[in-house]
Amino acid sequence: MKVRLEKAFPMPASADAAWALLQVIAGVASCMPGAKITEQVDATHYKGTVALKVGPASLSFRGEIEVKSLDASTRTLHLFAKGTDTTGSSAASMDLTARVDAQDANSCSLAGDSEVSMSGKAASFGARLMGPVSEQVLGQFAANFAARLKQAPPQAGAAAPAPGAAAPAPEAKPLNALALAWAVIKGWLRALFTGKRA
Amino acid sequence: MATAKKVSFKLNGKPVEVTVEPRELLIHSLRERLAHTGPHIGCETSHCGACTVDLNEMSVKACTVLTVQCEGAEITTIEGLEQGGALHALQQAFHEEHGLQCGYCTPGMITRAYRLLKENPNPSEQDIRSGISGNLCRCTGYQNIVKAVQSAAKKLAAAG
Amino acid sequence: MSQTAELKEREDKLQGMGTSLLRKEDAKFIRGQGSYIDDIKLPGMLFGAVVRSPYAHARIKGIDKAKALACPGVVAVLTADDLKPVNLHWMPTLGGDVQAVLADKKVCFQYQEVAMVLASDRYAAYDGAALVEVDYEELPAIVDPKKSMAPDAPIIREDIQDKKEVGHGPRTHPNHIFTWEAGDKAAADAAFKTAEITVREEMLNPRVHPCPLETCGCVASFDKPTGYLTVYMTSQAPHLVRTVLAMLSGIAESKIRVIGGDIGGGFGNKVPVYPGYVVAIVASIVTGVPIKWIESRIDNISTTGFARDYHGVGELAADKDGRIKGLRFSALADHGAFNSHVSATKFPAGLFSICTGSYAIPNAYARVDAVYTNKAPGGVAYRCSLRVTEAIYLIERMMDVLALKLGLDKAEIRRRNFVRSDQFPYTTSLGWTLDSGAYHPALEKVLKAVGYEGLRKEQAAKRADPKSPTLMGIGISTFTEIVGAGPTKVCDILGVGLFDSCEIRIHPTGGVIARLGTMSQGQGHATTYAQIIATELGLPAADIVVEEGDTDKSPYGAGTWGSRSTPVSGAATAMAARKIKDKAKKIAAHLLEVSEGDLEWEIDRFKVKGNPSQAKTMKEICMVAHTGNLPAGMEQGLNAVTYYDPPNLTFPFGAYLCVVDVDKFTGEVKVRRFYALDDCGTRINPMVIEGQIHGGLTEAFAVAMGQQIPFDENGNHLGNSLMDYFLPTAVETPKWETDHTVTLCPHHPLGAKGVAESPHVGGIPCFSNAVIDAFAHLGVTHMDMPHSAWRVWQQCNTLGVNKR
Amino acid sequence: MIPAGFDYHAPRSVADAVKLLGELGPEAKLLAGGHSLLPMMKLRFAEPGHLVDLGRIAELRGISEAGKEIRIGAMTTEHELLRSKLLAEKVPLLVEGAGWIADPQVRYKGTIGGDISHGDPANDQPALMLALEASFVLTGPKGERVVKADGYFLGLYSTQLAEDEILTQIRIPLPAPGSGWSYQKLKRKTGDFATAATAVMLQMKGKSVASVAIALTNAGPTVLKARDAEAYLKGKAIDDASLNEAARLAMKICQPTPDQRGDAEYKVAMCGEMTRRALQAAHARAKG
Repeated sequence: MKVRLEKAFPMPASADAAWALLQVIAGVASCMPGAKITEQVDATHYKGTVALKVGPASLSFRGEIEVKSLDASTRTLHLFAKGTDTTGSSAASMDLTARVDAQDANSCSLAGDSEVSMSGKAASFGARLMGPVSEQVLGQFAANFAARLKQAPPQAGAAAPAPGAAAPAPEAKPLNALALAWAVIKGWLRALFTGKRA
Repeated sequence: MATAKKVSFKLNGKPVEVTVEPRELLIHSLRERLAHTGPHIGCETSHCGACTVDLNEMSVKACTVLTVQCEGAEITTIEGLEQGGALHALQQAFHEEHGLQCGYCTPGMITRAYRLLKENPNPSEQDIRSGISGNLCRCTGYQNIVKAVQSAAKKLAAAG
Repeated sequence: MSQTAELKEREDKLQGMGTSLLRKEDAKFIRGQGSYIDDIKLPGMLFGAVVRSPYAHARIKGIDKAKALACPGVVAVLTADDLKPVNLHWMPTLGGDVQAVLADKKVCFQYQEVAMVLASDRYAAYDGAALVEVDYEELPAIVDPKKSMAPDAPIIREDIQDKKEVGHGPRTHPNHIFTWEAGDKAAADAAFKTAEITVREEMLNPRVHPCPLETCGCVASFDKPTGYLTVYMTSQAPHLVRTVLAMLSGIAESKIRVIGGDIGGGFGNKVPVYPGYVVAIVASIVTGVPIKWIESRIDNISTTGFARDYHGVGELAADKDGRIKGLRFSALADHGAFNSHVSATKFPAGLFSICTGSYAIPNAYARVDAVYTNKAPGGVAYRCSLRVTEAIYLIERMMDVLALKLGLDKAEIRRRNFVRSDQFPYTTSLGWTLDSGAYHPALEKVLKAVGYEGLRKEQAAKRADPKSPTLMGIGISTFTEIVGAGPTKVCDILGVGLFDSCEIRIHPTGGVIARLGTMSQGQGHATTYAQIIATELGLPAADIVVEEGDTDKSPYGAGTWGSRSTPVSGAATAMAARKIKDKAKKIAAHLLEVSEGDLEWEIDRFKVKGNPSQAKTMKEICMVAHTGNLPAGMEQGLNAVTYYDPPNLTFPFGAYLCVVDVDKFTGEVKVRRFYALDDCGTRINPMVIEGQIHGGLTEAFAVAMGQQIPFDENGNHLGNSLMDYFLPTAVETPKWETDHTVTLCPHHPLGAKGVAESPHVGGIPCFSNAVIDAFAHLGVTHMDMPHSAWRVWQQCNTLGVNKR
Repeated sequence: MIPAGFDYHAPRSVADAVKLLGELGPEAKLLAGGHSLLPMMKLRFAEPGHLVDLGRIAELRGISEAGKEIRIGAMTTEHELLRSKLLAEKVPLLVEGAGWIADPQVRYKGTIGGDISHGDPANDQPALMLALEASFVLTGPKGERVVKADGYFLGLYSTQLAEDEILTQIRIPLPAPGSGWSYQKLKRKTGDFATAATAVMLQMKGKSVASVAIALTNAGPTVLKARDAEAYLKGKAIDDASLNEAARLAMKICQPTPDQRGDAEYKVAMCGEMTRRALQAAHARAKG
């Protein structure tokens, strides 16, 4: 069960600031609702968990993240994540390309193109919810990313943290912060609704 | 292991008591602890109705009720419909109208029809068909089941 | 009391053949006292829960049992490695292939069995199963059979990668199972070249599932001291299972006992030997305690024997009057990841060659290519008579396609091509000998009953009125079935012939026990077999007990599927009874001091011809048979066993007509009327037959109108629970009108044929023809099933008939 | 088939229930009829640590008339709605709507409050509540607050109900006498979720529409109110033209999720068709 989402989100910071944050994988992960990096294996491989809550239902995945490419010239991050859920009955993978497009001194746009693929029980049962849930996850990611940029805009060109040291990022609350975030991202969704459904 | 609870209720007129985890489903308590294997399991998504029992004068799917919810309840299963050696009119009618083949849906079907006739002693064919729409049957195509419920309704009306 | 009244009373007392005797089986079922497999509890019994793959195609890198073993109540976790020492991680299938019992380094379909957790109770087993951690490496999956044979297609079955054959002829690709052909291709091609009219249509029989209300399961109990293995199992063929278990376990077949118990519906889903059974058996052997394994509904729909998934192509060649000259039918069959459905060795494509149906077609050619995909194994199931549903669907739909092309009435095209009553026995161009039939009178009787002309007039009026909110469709299906496998010279499974058996024992006071090799799943065998014996031996059916399903008690037989019980075991019952009757006649002659030739049989006694007061009832003879007062050299007792090898299969037929009203704006199809005439030769219990027709038509309705097992491109199931898999309730199910004619089977001792699969086989094309007929005036030649509201609306939308 | 373990609580009063929710925090889930939550738990999609069963709280049951509104306890079952004489007389839309939900067994246990607060766009009660312009009494640690149904439903599995609150009562203003009503639901079979469904309440003044409420089930992430269609119909007669336009306007706001019931194109078309049929049926029942 594949869901393809292409979306651009306006960001209240310069392209360089956004790009700097985008390179801190642990930081990026912490913007993903319920996601946490548990270990950095090497420069491009991480281990982590994602706790996904949709109403009463919850799915927690553990797996690996591989940074396929970090292209400063186009400010593009390409990463691939995959894992199985703790009951072993569902599995998921996400292929995400995120690009920062400059606009002016203090605003830019974060363009996300992601393909989420689900297998097992979650695909058999959750198929009809995957579209809306994926949109909300991506929407909340953008909201957290924007909030992070506003708090402490990282200096342009800051080096990525040394491997092995998982950056102490505040752990994002599980997705069930949905109710709260919903009001925030609803606007985005309406305005930018260009999601394509598989 | 969440704390086990003592639960007592009436099963086909007899008081019973079981000690169960809160997560234990009524269908499993009936079949595994109380040797009432009349109600059956046919799915795990609350659709098929093979597990239907009568709980406090309601037709319920015993696979979607927790035993801990049944404290003090009055439960009737297919095993409780024959009284004093005499079959219930529905049991007799299902036999006479060939309202069963493999028998797997029959306990739930008869127990549901029992409550349906209590609430509507003179149902139309459409009342019966929607009344048993929570009970799936794969063998009979329902036509003889409907005839059986109609026949039982007449028997019960005649018996007054 | 007049002579005939007295005879009638004696006959009524027997409740023999032809009476609608109320069923013996009902007494326990209406009290909730059936004994189904999940009702069985043995001391010390453990529960098995299966760990299944979320992926449709993946390598297994490792299995971590630690967390599961630490779970309270869990006793053991079995994986393929645990089965290797007893060489049971692979097993033979009924289709001549091998199948993984627990996935060995690789999973080939979603929900495939990877491990079994054994625990003290059902809850702990389920908890344990959720804690087994399996490390997978996903591989690309093949879901569309059309891609299986692509040169770069991923190889599904690496275990047989270089095997040139899997039991059914040469393979041309690692994902190829077999190619089967029948008929004369050259003659058929020639007919098409010279024909005035040819039609061609691609038709899909989507993957569906029998979905009996009881799922599959077993209780396996190995007794270490004696080495005896007893398995209570949801099996429609206990003896065949016993033979397969002996083959794969090495335990002497005499020490294996398979007990079918009461079965909650089968419809072919409970014929194969499933991995769950074998793992439970191995677990019982390893642990020495009974093991219960019961699958969930999602497991049942996702992993056990599905049906169809046949991508068919139908071609007919005819002259301009609609007389068919040639037929070419082919199909691409998706068998899933293992070739495991039941199939007679000589018939890998089952009885698909019956696809000439009820029609005299001079030149025919049929071909089936079977391939592997990353989906669960199966294909032959669901009241199908071994691919007969797929064959009859093609011919009955193609008749409508041809009629439309010629502008001929859909009843008339059938009249012109029927095998005429005077042509029987008629040998079809694909090699079957239809031994009996009366197609024209059956069709005429149905057309008259429904007022066919009036219906066509009403349809014409509706088609002329653009304001009509509905489209009216009339569907006809005049099918011929082929059931009752069957003659050992052509029918065997894993080498075992498909004869069947009946053993009858009579007690001194006239009570009878009969044991048979078939296995009822609700078809009323205990009642109908008793009625045969009652009529044959003049003993009341009430005193006749019938037992099936316990391989320690019943003589060898191939079980119940393919509507074979009455054709094969019903015949065996009659023959066994007649052996007893012959002996009884000798005893009567001895008692009445006459020669056998002077005696004649009348309902329940032997009478001396011309001297009716001189008679001996069968009941009296039963007692004498247990005394010394017997003819010289005769031993005591009245027992017989017959193993019956039928000379041919049987050919029941029918004429069905269905009227539907299609809501243009929602696509919903309302069945206004369904009239079903069936001919299955002698009717043993009319009530039971009508019940089977109702059940079969309801399945046909469900298949045609809503059932399918869809997959996404990763091989994920998208409809494997009762949330999406369409099982109609009493509200959706139409009302059925049934009718019959009787055309005796010439070779069956009772003149009887099988019947229970006819309504499913004949019903599906009837519904499809009705729905598609509703659009015939708009140039629509075919619409694939299922005819769900959504898909029918799409047709309405494309044609623009639902513009406001 | 087997839920994960949890602790079970069966408070006897709303106050106790609210206190329990506060103590147990986000790991606790409310158990109403159980026919949405238990199936999820049996498939291990939901594994709450605590269940707070509201089934023993008498004050949460009952259907009564109070002033100019009908008050329904949140734990009133769909079956009780179906058999209520008061509702049949005063709020027949709710009786018709309840009859379309699931099957008889589910209706004996399933509750109006559970259906409203579960948050699945396929639940039927939300559309009925919007059409009836109902409001909900939410009881939490800080006491009761009354929230309009319109605006209560935020998103997928997301409503105004806070984690420490309980929906205790539904309040429905008495529909104006002579108003028309209908709930039209298209589904594959008895017991299925709606492919599309529309609830309508309609008041006529002579030949033209005085006021109309139109709400759509399973047409987006939450229940949807067809405001443009409502506005358009005001003052209009109900005829083919107005029905076509109303249906078109309703379809414009639909964003259904594709599934085995249909793709987006079919579902949107069915939202239109159900809206048309609900307006027609309501109009036939309305007394201008």
